[in-house]
Amino acid sequence: MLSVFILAPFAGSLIAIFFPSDQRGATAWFAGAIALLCFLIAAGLYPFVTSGGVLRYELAWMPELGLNFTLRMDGFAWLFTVLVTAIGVLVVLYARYYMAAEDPVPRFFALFLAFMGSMLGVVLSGNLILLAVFWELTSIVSFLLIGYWHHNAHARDGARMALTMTGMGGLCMLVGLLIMGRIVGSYDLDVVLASGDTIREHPLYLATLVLILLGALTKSAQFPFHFWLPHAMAAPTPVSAYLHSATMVKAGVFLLVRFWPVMAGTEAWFWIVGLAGLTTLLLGAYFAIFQQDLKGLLAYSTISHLGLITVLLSLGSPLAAVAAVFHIVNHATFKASLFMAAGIIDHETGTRDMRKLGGLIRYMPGTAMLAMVASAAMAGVPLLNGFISKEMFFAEAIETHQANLLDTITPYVATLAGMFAVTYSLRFIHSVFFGKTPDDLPKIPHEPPRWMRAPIEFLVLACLVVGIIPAITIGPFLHTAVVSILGTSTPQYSLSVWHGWNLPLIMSFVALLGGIGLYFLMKNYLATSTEGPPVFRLLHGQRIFERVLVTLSWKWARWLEQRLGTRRLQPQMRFLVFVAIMAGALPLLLNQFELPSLLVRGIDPAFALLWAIGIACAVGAAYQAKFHRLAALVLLGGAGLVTCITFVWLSAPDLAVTQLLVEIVTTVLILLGLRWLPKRIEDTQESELLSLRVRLRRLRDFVLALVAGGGVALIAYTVMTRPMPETIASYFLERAYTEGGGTNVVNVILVDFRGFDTLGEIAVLAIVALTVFALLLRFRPQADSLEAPEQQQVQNAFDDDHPDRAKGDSVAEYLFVPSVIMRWMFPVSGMLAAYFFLRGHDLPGGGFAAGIAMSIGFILQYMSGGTRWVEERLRIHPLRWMSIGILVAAATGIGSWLFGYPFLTSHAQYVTLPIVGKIPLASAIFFDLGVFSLVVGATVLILIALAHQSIRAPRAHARALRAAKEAK
Amino acid sequence: MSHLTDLPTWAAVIVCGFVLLGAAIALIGSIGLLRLPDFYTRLHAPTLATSGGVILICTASMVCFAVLQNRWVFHEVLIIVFVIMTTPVTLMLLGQAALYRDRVEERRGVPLKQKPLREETPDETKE
Amino acid sequence: MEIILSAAIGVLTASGVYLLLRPRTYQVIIGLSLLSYAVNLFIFSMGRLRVNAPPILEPGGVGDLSRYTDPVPQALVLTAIVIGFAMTALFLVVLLASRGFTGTDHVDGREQRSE
Amino acid sequence: MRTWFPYPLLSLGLLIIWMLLNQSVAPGTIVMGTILGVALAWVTLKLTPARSHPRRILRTLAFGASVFLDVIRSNIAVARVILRVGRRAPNSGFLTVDIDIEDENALALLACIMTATPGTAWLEYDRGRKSLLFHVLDMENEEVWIRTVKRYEAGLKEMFG
Amino acid sequence: MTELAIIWSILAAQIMIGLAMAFAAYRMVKGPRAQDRILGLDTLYINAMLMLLTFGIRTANSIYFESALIVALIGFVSSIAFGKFLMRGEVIE
Amino acid sequence: MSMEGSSAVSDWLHHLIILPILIPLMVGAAMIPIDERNRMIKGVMGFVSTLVLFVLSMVLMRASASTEGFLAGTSVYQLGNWPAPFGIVLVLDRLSALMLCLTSGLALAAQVYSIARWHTAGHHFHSLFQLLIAGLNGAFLTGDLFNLFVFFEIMLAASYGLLLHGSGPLRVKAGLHYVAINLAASSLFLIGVSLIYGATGTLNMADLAIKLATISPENRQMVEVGAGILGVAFLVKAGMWPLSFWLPTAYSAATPPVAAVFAVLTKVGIYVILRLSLLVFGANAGVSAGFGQTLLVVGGMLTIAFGAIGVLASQAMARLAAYSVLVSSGTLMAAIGLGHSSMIAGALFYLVSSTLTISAFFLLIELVERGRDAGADVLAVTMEAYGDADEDEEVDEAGAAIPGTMAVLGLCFCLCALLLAGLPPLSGFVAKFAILSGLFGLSGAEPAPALSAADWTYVTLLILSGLSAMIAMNRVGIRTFWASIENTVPRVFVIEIAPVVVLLGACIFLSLQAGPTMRYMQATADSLLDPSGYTQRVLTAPRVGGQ
Ligand code: NA
Ligand code: NA
Repeated sequence: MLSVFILAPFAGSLIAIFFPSDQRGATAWFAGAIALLCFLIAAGLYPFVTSGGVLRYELAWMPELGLNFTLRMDGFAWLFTVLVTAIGVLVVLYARYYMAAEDPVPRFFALFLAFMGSMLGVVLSGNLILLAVFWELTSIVSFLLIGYWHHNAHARDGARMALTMTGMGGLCMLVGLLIMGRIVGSYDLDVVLASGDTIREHPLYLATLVLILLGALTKSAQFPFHFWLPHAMAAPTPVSAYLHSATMVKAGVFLLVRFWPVMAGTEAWFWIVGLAGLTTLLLGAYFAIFQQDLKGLLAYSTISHLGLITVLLSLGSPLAAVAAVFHIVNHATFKASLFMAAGIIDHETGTRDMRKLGGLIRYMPGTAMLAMVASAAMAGVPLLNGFISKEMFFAEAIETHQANLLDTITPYVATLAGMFAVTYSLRFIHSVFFGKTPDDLPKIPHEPPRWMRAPIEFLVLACLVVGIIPAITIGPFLHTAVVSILGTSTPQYSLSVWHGWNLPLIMSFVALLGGIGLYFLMKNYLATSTEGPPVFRLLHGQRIFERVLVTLSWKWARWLEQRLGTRRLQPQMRFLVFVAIMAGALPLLLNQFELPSLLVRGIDPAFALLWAIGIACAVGAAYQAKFHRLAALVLLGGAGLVTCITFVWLSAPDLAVTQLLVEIVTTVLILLGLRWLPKRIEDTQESELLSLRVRLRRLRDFVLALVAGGGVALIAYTVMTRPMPETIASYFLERAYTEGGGTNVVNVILVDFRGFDTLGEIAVLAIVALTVFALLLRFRPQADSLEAPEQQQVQNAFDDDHPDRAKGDSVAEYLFVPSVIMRWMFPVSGMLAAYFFLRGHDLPGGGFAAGIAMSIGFILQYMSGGTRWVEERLRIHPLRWMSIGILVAAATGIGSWLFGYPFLTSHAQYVTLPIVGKIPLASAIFFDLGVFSLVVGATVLILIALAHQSIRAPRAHARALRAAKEAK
Repeated sequence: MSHLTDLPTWAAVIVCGFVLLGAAIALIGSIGLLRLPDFYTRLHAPTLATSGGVILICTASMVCFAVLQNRWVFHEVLIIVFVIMTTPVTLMLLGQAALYRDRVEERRGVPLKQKPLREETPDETKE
Repeated sequence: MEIILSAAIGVLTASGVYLLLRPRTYQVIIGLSLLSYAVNLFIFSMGRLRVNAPPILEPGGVGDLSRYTDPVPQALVLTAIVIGFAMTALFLVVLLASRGFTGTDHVDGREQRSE
Repeated sequence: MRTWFPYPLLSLGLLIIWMLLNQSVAPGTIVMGTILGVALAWVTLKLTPARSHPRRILRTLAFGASVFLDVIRSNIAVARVILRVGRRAPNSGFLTVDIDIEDENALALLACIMTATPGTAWLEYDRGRKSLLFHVLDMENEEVWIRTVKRYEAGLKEMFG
Repeated sequence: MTELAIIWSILAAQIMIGLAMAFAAYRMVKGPRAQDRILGLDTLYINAMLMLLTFGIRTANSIYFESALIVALIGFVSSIAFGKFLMRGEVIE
Repeated sequence: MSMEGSSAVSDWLHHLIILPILIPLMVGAAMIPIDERNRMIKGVMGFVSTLVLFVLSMVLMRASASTEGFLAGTSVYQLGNWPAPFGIVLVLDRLSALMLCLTSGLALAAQVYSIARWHTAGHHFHSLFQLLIAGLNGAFLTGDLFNLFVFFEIMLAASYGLLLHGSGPLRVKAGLHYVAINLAASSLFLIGVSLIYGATGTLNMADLAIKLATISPENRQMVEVGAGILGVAFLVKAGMWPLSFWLPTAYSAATPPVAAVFAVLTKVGIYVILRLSLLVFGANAGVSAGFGQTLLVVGGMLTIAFGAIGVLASQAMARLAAYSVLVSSGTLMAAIGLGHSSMIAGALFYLVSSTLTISAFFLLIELVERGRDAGADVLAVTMEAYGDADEDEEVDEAGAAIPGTMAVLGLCFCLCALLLAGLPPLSGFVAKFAILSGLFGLSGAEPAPALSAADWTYVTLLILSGLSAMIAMNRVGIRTFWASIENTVPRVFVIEIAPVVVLLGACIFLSLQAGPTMRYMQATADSLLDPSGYTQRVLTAPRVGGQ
């Protein structure tokens, strides 16, 4: 049954959004029907609740984590449910007439219903986390409702502020609730409510309290978080009436009441809640006086009244809690009606500025009457509901609860605030309905439609009835609610208008008379003053908030982002190197690393000589890379060559073969790229002009590099001089031939034991080739490298200058003899590739080496004949080679499925052919064939794509020039 | 697995002698690269290694493995052939490039190409 | 031998890292190449150093670590070489494209105030 | 015949290379080598390298022997030049010689020979004028060098007709 | 005695070749011009090949032959590329 | 009996483990030679492939979550029929199945999205896309450290290609940094892996875990050095501060469908850290137990802080989304470092939810901004003046102004905002709740372990990061949807908006099914924290055909 309270509004919301936007009435009827349905169900549940029962509904959500969809209705929740649904019905009715035809009404009612659902969720949640869920939902929907007229900048700002404040509070509250759950051992509200002592005595009590209060106080717009509420008044008035007076802002005090039994009564509670409440009470009332906007006045008054409720709750006495609950209801009735009245005034006159309004009683006497009664309730005039709860408040204020300064000043502050309340209530009535009628009203006012006033009439009636005969009307309901909170400690209280001449009554009269006096003293000032109280108006809450928000979330954040991060590569690299050094060094430093002893014996002088060369080349390359690119590349080749010899020396012929081949291709590759880099001519003066900063930076990088190099060398040396642990290598050495069918263990590892790595590796090559190809299709060279290289220009010019020469003769001559040899090398490289391919399984070589060798053969032809020449004769389809390569390799792997073995299980067999004899036929050969094919395709594609730029760019350049000429 | 020390003395003498001689020629070639005064003279230096050096050391290798493994197939021949085939390409291209660059920079002592070239701007790739 | 090779690895690493920290794309690609030599040698050295013990079995043979060097790091290096080659090609083309678009060979695509 | 074996000599050479590479004269090797040799010749055909028809194998061998001797001799000569370079700068220089070999393969072979004999460096061949610019490390007598080149030229002409 | 002589003479040869490589490397580092450096690299390659061959002899293992073969057969490709880059400003036209 | 038959069937079903790698690999390869003019064929191939992968990964997740039947629990696939630790094995367990599912789900969405128009921005999009998936799936499945490197490289290489897809100055500049940093990181990866091999003689993760318990102190030290360096490589991918500065620029420069799958790329780093730290340096690791956890916590928190600051500082939505990636990463890293079992379960939930969200957001951004300015298109359109005639990759203005587009986009944006900020009731909230409740626990009567300063800092950061997301999304949302002056409705295809809706729908589904999902996550976390099951299954799996 309880789930209907949640389901119906949310489902209704979903349906409402699909109503046509011109169907204002239908949508309103629909929303109203849902609200009414909820109200009626709530009413129907009263008998159960009033007998002390607690309705529960539970649906598993995350039961392991203690989060369930638990709804729970006790008397207090029931009271709130009724409040929410009843006022909901009235507001819908009001909104039906309030909203303009051009407003997207379905959205309004959808959000309205969603809000109602969320609010009911807050009220009915039986699980702390679920409560937080609905809590945040109310914030979010409220945000959307405030920003309903989003073309209005005030609405946007107000919405954002409301969400930021209440959302922030909600997040804090969530943590508080989580801690509460940790303390109690459950998020179930029943369990929590039964563990008051555990909570109050827990060391985390204060943290919990503060966090939960942050939620409650922000939601209820308590000082110092109050400022969002006035700005939320940019919302349509029905929203203000519903969310920002009757329901949502009450969620904060609802929460205080909810946790009152388990959290109140401590000194911390008294101080924090009391101080916030008292300040809010006074400041809200004071500020309300000086508002010029009708809704602003009501907003501050709401803040003040919420402060009153908060103060009551802070006191920790059961009687005060009763008063608080009572005032919650009372405030909802009179404030909602006042908001609606203000809305009507706005609606009818086109303004809410009290300076522009006046004498409206002549045009709308009915509305005026209603507003007067409601205002009187707000001011605490006897025979109205506000009076009774205010009397209770005064009575409680006088009582001594904690015997400290705060406690002592409460009655004085209360009286003063009461006085202010009278002042602003009086002002509301007097400046709007009385005095002379201004002639510059945007519209000629008249009474609103019948049904638009009906909700106000109903609420005002409630104010009156409750104010006169409280015990019979609100009494039982209040009792039900109070009992559900206080249980056995429910105090004796009497709801009656007359308690005899006592101190609270005197305070009331002081407030009433003082307030009237104050109003008439200030009347003239208020009629012309600007918005906001003197002095404080300079302290614009919104502006401070915006300032702070912008500073914190924008300026500081940007500053920090720039300081803590960088978009430059060099610092990033520096960090990476530094972190890597630390990551490597820390385990050594933390566990006392013993330096290995240096072994100088057994050094081969030839090997040492080799590395002297290698080191010279490496350092030289590093030194020359900036200004002498070609030299750096040459030196890099030297270092690579020494590396290759090292591989041979240290028993890795396969590595040497592969590295050598790759070395050559890489050199050609980089040379191909060099053409497109800008000229860089060393400035001989440069070294002297280098600033100290640059030198220092280089020194730092140098030291960093030295440390990195030293570290890697140290680790390598340490490991090398230690005995080899038991390794998987033995397995491979044992089985390479017997089970892998090859004597070259490295190759068997590559195509069999760890063939999957190889499959991946060729995939990498394929991906890179595709990337390079795709990127180069979009290659756009800089203007200065667009023209043919200078050499070619000179040589072409030479050819042009001589009548006996044709263009291109120079290059043809240059390559005439070399190209003869280069051409003949093509079949030889093919032979070499075949050789490497076929012997790979048993001896150094393999598909990869073969592939590179083959592609070098192709590249050689490109170098000798040029791109066009080769492509006129030989169409290589590298993309096909690549595709086939991967597919063949993968298909070989899949082939083993047919024999019931896992992917890539190899099968080796010797096949006897006539004449040829026995030849080994391992499935690994097919795998290697795939490797070969892919490597040929990828390597050729990469190099040729790069080479193509040389003919593409000038062509495009010429085309662009031609186009530019035509454009002129 | 066989060891070099398994070589009979006559073979050892041939192998060691050839290797030493080949290495010495290669070294002399490199000394030439180091000491010869200009690029065109230095261009001759590596050919010592590609001719004398390669032939001698490959022969040593052939003898060595022929004796040790008792196999009469000399794949080192391939190295000799390929080195002799490919070295000219490199040197020719380098030599012509050097000629071109020197001509553009109008260095003295460099033979001109048929007719003098026009005044040219300095070369792009100084290095 | 170990000391020479570790010195070599150290110098290659240091040169490579120094270049990685430089502002020109070409310096970075040369640095990456040097670094990849260093890394390949490092991986290789993890199998310990053996002269003349290539992991190539005699036909029909069953090998063991006393006679043959550890083949696993070699297989790893082979993969690393291939991937390193691919990445060099890729980086080269990216730096060319960057130079094409930005007009500079600075790693950030624009010249900095100093360096 | 041509369509099946576009470059018989090439195929033969490749077969020999294959046998040398595999260090084997087993039938399997020969079959494989032949297949590869022929197949690669087909692919090479697309690049249309010029065909040449070397003749007179005996004369070729004699020619080769003389070149081999030249190689040895010039190795020694150049080694000497280099070793005394500190005392005496080599008397090097450029020379031009007219070559009238048509066959480009023969020209390539000439280049190989001149490169293989240290002391002479092939630099530039002007196709229009059919003249060769080469560099000589130790130019005692220009005529000697030009004669040497002419000798090679003659030998090659004899081979390639 | 013979053994020692063999071992020492091969080692001596290797050191000589090593020195040859060192001189070539000197040209690579020093230049003065790009063609000198490239010539240095080419010489380095040739000598490296000789080094590999002597290493094969020293270890009496023909397994290292292919490495030498590759240097002989396609080591010149990078030198060609360099040369062409000098002459024409680009490797493949 | 039918034992024979059923075993044959289950043998065949066993091959399902490798399919998440093989299918995209082969489909990607098969697409390579197809001409770009037939892009749609590739698109359809890619779609079918990702769809099959999605279904497959669902099946695998189901299977691995069950306690019996085929592929129940942890299953091992021995490639080449070589047993662990010698051969490479693929290991399917709850965690890897979960990651497969996440990846294929995102991939499916991005794939569909790309077909609308983004795949025309460059060449070979679909091949690269498939290969990226192959790399990701491989990284999630493999049980071998070096094989992990290979799959990392596949994934990275494809990510380079995809990041550069569409070319243009911004992407290329971002790509240069991205590639450079990741290449350096890959070097670290190699050093780390090989060092571990040098010290332990193994590459198999399970074997490593076993060996670490009995290893000598000197070698243990080397393993730790290796693991530390390896960790840096993973943290670069995961985006830990200060190794993550490349990320916002790279992710925000990528084309939307690419950025959407990139959301899962950082999670690979997280996945590996989670896997390795709990497997190798778990409770059984002796002295090394808990190696690096403190650094993970500190770094994770710094990352959250940096990410949150970046989120606030971001003006462009794509950058905001990219910084959200960092926040998500940091949250996960710190959660893993703090290491309570239930927190890890929560973190897993968060991982899924945040990845789906960010992915959806990346897809959404471009749709939203399409109407506002041509910024995105400027990036995509290259300067064709210099291009070749055969290039036709101008991204044409297409799509239809569907009525209600703005409303749907707005709604999607709201959902994204709620999810990113971790506001209720969506999975972003549930995830944060799950993590926090794991941290706080529901100890009740028995005394709970006291919360450390780190725990409190984490909570604070988690809340603050949510707040920063809320503020930033609020700001950017208001600017985009509420304050925009010219209300041009963006022209979008249904197949562009559908993936966003589906991804967000998945988040809603996660919220609704939070209970069962969390049970799966808890079981996953439990099995991660007790790795003996994993190691045993990996090391004792039988070979086919005995032996
Ligand atoms: Na191999
Ligand atoms: Na010569």
